[in-house]
Amino acid sequence: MISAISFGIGILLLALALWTVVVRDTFAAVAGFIPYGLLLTLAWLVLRAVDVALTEAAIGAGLTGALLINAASRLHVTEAAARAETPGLALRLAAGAASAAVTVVIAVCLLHLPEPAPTLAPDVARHIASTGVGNPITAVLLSFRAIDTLLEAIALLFGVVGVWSLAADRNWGGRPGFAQIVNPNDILVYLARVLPPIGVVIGIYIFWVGADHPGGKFQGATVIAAMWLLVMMSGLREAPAVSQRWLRVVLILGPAIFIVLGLLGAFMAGAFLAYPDGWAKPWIVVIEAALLPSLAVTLVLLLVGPPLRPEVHT
Amino acid sequence: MKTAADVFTIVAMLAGIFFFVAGTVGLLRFPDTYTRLHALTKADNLGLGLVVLGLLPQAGHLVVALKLIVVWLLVMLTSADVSQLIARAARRQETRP
Amino acid sequence: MADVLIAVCAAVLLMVAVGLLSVLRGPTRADRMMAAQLFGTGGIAALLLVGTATGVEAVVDVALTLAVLAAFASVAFVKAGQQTEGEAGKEERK
Amino acid sequence: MNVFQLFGLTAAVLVGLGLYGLIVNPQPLRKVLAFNLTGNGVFLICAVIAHRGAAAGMSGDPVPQALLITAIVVSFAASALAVGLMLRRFEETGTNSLSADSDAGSGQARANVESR
Repeated sequence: MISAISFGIGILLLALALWTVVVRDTFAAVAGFIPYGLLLTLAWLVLRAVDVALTEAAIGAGLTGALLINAASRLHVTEAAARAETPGLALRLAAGAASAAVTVVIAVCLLHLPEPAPTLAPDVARHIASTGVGNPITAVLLSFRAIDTLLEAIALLFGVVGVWSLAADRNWGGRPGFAQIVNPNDILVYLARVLPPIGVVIGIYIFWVGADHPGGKFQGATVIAAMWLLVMMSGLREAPAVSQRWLRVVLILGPAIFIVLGLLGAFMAGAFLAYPDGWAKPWIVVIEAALLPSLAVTLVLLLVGPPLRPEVHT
Repeated sequence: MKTAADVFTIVAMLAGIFFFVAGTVGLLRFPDTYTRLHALTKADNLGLGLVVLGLLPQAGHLVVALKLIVVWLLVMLTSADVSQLIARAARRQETRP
Repeated sequence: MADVLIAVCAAVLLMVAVGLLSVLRGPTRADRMMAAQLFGTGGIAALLLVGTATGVEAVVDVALTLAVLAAFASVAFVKAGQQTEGEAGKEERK
Repeated sequence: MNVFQLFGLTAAVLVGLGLYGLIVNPQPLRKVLAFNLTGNGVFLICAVIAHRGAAAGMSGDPVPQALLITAIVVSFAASALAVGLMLRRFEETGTNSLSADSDAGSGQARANVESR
């Protein structure tokens, strides 16, 4: 039965992917990409990767959709000109052949995966008790492969630096996004008043259960980030000016605490990012709690883009 | 007792499917954006509500059941608002010269 | 019971797929945005059904996340529409 | 056909489709979309491998799953950066084309930006 539903999901996934590649109108392609992200969430669930499903639900279905819809709307005027540059039939055929070849190679490889499947699950199961957390994914992210998570947090920070560096000189230090006119009776304002309190609670809940069940800081931070963005989009609050000190402190707080605790581990436990015996759980909780606001702010800043208006001093 | 719960689930699910079918038929048959939006947000929400209702007896835990209900309430809240927003956006597009 | 839930899920997914075919064709952008909305409801139903059928209790948390965020892209669509209107004011209708 | 093979094949086709779109479609935003398709295909392969590695009472190998979470977040950041670049270039030059002679129409667009 489950394979029947997987078949349906696979077909639908490919149909939507095909739609986003071949349809003429970019907005239509993006509109197809959003349900595609939601469908991917279903695929992760069928593949029993619940933590990944949660991440996809938050990022793929929520934030990426908003990012692309906004870009497609703004870039709409350039579309006709770009369409004229579509390469000729020969190149299209060559590209099709190359892509088909890649597909076949990957498919053949995947049908001949080694038996039995190599797995690290027994190793994780053996050592998970030393971390004090119950969710193996959290144990991997914050203990066994903590260096990956640290580098990811830093990579996201570089992403924000990259986005900010796109600001025009005259706008540097200013606010991202255009000035908005708020109509207090708008239904969007109502939504932005009702949903965020609930959303923030759900975000913190998902962060909190991450220790023992699917969930964690990335997913929780994304939900919180989306709530803040909703408030900004409704016009109730403006995006913060990028020169604000508190903003920058929150941005680096998570990675900084991560590095400090990692260095402390080098002294107390003999290796960078090693946790002293019996202290693993509290350290993990501290790192996760520090990363949560940093990640939320990082995601918000990535989505709102570079500053577009100079800061007005009042 | 177990069978009574299962029967309840199946009945609720069938009713839920009915509304999903109705919503899709509406999407296919209705002539303009507003009526399609109406079909989508009303029928599908009721469908989801009935599916949630059917899942309640299958939820192993009271907390899970409560969360299921919260999911439905949240979807109702957001989709009611979003349908209004989309309808207004469609109207703005229409009245533009 | 699991098989029943999966069958229901298949029915819901089929309906969502047919609905998608219809809304993605347009003609207006508002129609296309309904695709996100359609999957917001139908997709959550399918998710809950698959999760319950396969005994993944945490599926409710995934559904909660989706329920909070499903509206997000549509809100971005409406806002972007308002902004480009203010900027350029020209947007073809198909 | 089992779930692994099914999603494995889906993933392979996704990679191919994304690759095709990346080469053929001239619009940068569509290239970002296509690149996301390829990325998702790779993620799906990872998830299939993780699912095959189910052992020791876990429903999958947690190491690739944890990598996937990292990958999804980072790919969002990369997309955001790409979109930011595109929008900025459009604002500055009025074009969103990747061809070499696309800066022709930039004068008018720059006037547009200045008047804002």
